[in-house]
Amino acid sequence: MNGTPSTSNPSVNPGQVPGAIHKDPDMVIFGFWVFMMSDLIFFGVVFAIYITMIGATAGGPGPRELFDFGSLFAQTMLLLTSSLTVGIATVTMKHQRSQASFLFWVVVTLILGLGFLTLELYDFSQMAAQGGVPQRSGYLSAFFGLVPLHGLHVSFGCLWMLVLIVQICKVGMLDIIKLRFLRLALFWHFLDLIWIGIFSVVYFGGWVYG
Amino acid sequence: MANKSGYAAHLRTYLTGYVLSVVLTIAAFWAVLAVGRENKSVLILVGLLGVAQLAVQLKCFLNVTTQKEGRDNLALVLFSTLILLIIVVGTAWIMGNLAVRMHTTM
Amino acid sequence: MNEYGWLGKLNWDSLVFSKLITDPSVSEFVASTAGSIVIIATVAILGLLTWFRVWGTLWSEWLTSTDHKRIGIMYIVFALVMMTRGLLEGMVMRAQQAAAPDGFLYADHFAQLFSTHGTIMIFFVAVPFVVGLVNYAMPLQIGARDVAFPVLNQISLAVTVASGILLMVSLVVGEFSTGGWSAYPPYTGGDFNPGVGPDYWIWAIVFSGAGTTLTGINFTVTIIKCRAAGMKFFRMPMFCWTVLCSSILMIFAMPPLSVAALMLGFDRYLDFHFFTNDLGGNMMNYANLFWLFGHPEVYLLVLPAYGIFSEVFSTFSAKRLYGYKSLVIATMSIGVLSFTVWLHHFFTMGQSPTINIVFGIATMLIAVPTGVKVYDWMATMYRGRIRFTTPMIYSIGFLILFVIGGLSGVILANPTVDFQVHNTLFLVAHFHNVLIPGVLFGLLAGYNYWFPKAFGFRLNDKLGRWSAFLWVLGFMLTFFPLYGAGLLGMPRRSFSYMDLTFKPYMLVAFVGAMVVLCALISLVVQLVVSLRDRDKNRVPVGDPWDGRSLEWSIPAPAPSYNFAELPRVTDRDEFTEAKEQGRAYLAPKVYRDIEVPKNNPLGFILCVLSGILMFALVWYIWWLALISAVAIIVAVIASTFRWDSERVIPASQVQEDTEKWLEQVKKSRAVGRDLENTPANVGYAKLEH
Amino acid sequence: MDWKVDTPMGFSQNFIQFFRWFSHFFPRPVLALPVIILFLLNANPTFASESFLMPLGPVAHEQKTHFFWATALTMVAVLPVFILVPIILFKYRRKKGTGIYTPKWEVYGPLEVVMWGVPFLVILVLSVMLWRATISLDPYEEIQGVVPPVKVEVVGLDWKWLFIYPQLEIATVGELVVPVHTPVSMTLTSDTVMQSFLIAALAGQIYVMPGMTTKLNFIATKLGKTQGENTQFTGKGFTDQKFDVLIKNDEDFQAWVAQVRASGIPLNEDTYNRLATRTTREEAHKELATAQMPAQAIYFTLPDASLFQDIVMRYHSGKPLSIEEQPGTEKFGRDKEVEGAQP
Ligand code: HEA
Ligand code: HEA
Ligand code: CUA
Ligand SMILES: [Cu+2]
Repeated sequence: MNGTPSTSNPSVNPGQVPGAIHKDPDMVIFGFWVFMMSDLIFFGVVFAIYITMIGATAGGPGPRELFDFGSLFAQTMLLLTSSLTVGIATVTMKHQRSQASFLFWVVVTLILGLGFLTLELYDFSQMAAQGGVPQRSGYLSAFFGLVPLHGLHVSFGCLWMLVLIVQICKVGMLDIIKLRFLRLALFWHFLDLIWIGIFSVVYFGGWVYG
Repeated sequence: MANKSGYAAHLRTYLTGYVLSVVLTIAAFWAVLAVGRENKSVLILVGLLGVAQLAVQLKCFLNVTTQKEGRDNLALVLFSTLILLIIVVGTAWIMGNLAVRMHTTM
Repeated sequence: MNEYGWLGKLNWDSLVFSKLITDPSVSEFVASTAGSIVIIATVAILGLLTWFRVWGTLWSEWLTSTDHKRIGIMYIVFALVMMTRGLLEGMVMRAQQAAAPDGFLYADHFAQLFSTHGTIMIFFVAVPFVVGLVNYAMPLQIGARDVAFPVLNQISLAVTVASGILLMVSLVVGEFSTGGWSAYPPYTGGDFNPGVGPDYWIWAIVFSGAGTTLTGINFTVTIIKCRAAGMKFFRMPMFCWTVLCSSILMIFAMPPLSVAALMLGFDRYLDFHFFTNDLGGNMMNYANLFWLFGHPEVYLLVLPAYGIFSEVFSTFSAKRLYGYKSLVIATMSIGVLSFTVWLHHFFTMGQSPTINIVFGIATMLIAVPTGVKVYDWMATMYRGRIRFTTPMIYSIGFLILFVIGGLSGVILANPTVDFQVHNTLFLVAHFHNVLIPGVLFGLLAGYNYWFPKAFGFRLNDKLGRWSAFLWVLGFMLTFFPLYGAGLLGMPRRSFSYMDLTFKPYMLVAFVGAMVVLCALISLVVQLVVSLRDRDKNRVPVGDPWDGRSLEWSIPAPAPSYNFAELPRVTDRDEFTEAKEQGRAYLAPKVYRDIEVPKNNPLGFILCVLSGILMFALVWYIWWLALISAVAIIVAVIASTFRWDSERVIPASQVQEDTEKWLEQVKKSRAVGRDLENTPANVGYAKLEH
Repeated sequence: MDWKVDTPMGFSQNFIQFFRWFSHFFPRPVLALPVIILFLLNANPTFASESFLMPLGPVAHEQKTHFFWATALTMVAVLPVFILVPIILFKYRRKKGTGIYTPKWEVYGPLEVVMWGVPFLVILVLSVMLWRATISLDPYEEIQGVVPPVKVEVVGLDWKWLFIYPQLEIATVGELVVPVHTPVSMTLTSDTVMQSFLIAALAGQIYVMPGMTTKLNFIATKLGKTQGENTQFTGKGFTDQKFDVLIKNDEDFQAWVAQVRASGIPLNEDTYNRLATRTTREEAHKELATAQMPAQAIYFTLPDASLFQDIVMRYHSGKPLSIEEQPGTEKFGRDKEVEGAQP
């Protein structure tokens, strides 16, 4: 594996990670991209199901009754900002700023992610209070099949971040950890992309057509 | 993004992406709330804004570019998008048609 | 959900044997026998392993191995075990239909048979067999040391095996789904099927599907990023192209299946309404999702087989593969087109003719690239020197028979005709006609072809040819009558029928199934005889067939690091060129240390834990499910704390191995192809042209 | 070994040699098999009438024609394989083969064109045929006849078909009677799982699904009797879910209607619920039929013309349907009694 690392990739370019890495970084990152694309299809399929089920409220509460755009906006901003902070962390790592500043940005990202999750859960509980539970209708099943799926990904990202923080505190910034962080950053950005789809299609699309 | 390798330049890329995304998001929210749901064509606008934001984030956050080194990724993303479109559009078409043809007596 | 005790739905009545006690019928007897076989076989295997004290070796050489070659072999062994069950089920079904109208099985039992048979054959025979062969051969063909992510590879195997074991467990505890391999709701929904059957199906599919997706990612990255220097895309062996395409299908086609199965699970477990009758559920979505996966899936299986045939035709015709570029283009078009045709599995759902036309024509279009492939293989043989070895017999059988299967596929692609023969035995005949001559013959050809590379000795060719003939014959007898019965209107999945018109067809098919059984037995005999004669048939030099691609340029069996020095590729038929230009069997200029991944117990641990998790979910044993789920997460996290995952094979060792082998090459006599199947063939091919 | 380069050989000699060589591949006992097969297939030469190969109306007839055409056309591209493969194998076999040997030959432009072109043309022709046939045989399209169509509402139950004739205010199970030369316009639904409705001799199949309706249109042009069925596996009683289809002339049809009216029991909520439990046609017959009804069929009068509508709307109430209210489940109606239904 004779990876000459690419250099054009300012955010996730592993080429500038110094020291020997057992694996060709280029290959590892590409592998993660492929995984994300598979995940993208996974999401895409659930989106498709949601679209076909927008009308299937079966007399239960629909988007008009359930959606809270204020909270939605807050969630969107939290996630978007966390995408920025994870990016800043990447840049600090790449340019070998201090480990403390790197960790700072990771922790900020983590907090923003958790904030997003809290708001989302709160939203769900509000919906449930109005009878908006997945058992109520096909539409709500589709909603709760999709949005929490994204939430689950975010929680997974948070867990990943936690593990990385622990590992960094234990052994410092090994190359292998940097490579892991680069993948985490990709993942996090990817979740933000999915979120654009969610607020456009699930919330706005549902609200307009529901 | 003149100096591609500098710390500040990298940061600037992210900040640009962030600001653009925020603007596009606010625009989408504003469009929906201002126009309301009676005018369904607002969704076209929302869709366009969404696609724009996807492009911005892909470029500034995920650095998918047409440059030589990023081609593998770009090709991958384009191919995935093609499959995604086939799946989503196909499903919507089939299911939409079936929904109409299955409820003609109701 | 608290209506069950701490063992969930599990109790003594769940055991298959207790049903035999309450109802001593033939059907239950057959079921109990099957259950006993599973138990006895398990005990016997465990016993034998202990007796021969091979646990240690098994653990250190196999279960924890991350070597792609070993993982490949384990995949294949697993596939063969599952296949035995699938085949026997096929036999029992044929016997039942031959005996109808007074069969010996209950309807439900028959339904479990075709459901498990279909599920097993597709997900646990064809897929692992393909993945196994690819694992073994592809990295060697592209001149790599391993796949891109060896530990991931191990994990894929682990979850696949765990799901397979779950399926085996369903023979003993509880029952399997009766909904067919496609498991359409609402029939498989909670209202109509409150038992554990569909749950077994769901979890087996979800976990093995995850394994397959990961495999697809792994293979794709391997092919794109790990090729040897100089191996441009258009210098890859054809097999690698088909694998690339098939891996892409795995990446993009598995998600819809996982989504469909999970949503069905949500409906069943949590009272969601994705596919239910009431409250806005829509079962059509399921059909749509399932076939979004299902159609690419069948090409996922057949493409690597096409690749194997390409290798075999060119090797045993001693000729370059004809129309390489055409074949690549054809492969890629099949790959893309396969995402555009899924609706042909439900032409009869009621959508508008326009939609049926679009999908019908898209389906037929696939015949064009496939036809090109068929013609290219013929042109490969044309002006060659064809040797009728076992792999070649399979390939020729494939060429003739597959075309018939493809033809019936094209007929099915006409919505108007499909309206009539959909869900009939005509369809069953079609898909066995493409799956058996297409996929299975390909796998068998690959098995005979690469066996010497993997184990260092050739399989008995005479017995191999016998079994190939029996396969061809048995296949024709078993499945051609089904075309007739289908045209006459016999529905698939019929455990019985009153119309005696069908009887003769069923009898012929039964005879055929017996021939197939003989074919299978002859395969086993071939293996046993070859094992007995292994010392006579060793091919240590590594090139028994005058091979054309890189895997033949190294010793057999291949060393764990594959290549002492990674090759530099200059031609499509690299090894043939090397032999002709005298570049073969040269010592590397320098020997270097080689890093390979260390053994890793993670795969095994995940296999056990995911097996427990699935079982707990099937039986509603929530505490156990929770514990095993948490344990899985902990195990994965813990494994990320291993910092040194590589082991170094010192240059001295590489040098010693290689020099020993080169010595052997010097001592050996090169043989011409006429002596290919004699003990004189030690894997050193004489230049003949 | 030396290679004869294209030795000229007499054609017939070549041919005989070819066959001798070809039969080499099959051991003796194998040659006896065709005889056995022919014997078995002749054991019962009756041709099932439940097949579109014996059509009773134009829809199935066209499907049959299309089937043969599609097969024939596909043959154009497939036959060369059957013919050429043995010849190539014969001529270029390593031992005693007579063909020339060109190990590096790998591409030839004109051949490529043929290889891509021929299948493409065949598919082009097939596509045009497919297009036309699919449009003309759209099952939703009402058949234009001289007389207005008979409307039939079909309900798939476990494990029988219920036919409602709303205009005639009758309903049947196990027997569908249609007048000859009269278009039949069916609307179909299911009151259990998804099923697939097929009368092969008259028209292709169509799925039926709960809460939804599909359509099927056909016309019978021959008097006679055939069978219809469900082809989608639905459990225990699946293979018994058949019904007779009788095509009668107008008079006989009217007589039959009269008979149904006279002997039918009312299809009210109670009878419907008993019908909709998990029973085979035979069991339902035992339970519901009276002595005046034929052995296979149950006749009903239709007090409530909106029955079909109600069945469809069962799934659109906006309220959850408990398992006890869902026809086709074990728990619906009488829970016991279905035991013992074994082959
Ligand atoms: C790969 C897929 C595969 C294969 C190989 C087979 C093989 C066989 N199948 Fe298949 N079958 C299916 C896939 C397959 N089937 C599917 C998907 C269904 C639909 C299920 C449903 O309805 O949902 C089905 C349904 C099905 C039915 C039900 C038909 C119905 O609906 O009425 C029947 C009935 O007899 C049947 C019979 C057989 C028989 C007799 C064989 C055997 O004759 C064939 C023998 C095959 C083998 C013995 C295995 C091959 C050998 C190897 C893999 C290599 C061994 C190698 C070494 C030893 C080194 N099958
Ligand atoms: C390996 C597996 C495999 C392969 C390769 C194929 C190949 C094809 N299949 Fe098949 N199919 C299945 C496995 C496979 N299928 C299975 C498992 C099912 C049923 C699942 C279930 O319901 O349980 C199914 C069902 C199925 C259906 C649905 C029928 C129904 O449910 O009613 C249809 C309909 O269009 C179809 C069509 C085709 C076509 C057109 C091809 C084409 O790819 C074939 C192309 C090949 C040729 C045509 C032959 C060679 C070509 C030439 C010699 C050139 C010239 C030919 C022409 C120009 C015509 N298949
Ligand atoms: Cu409604 Cu299919
Ligand atoms: Cu298909």
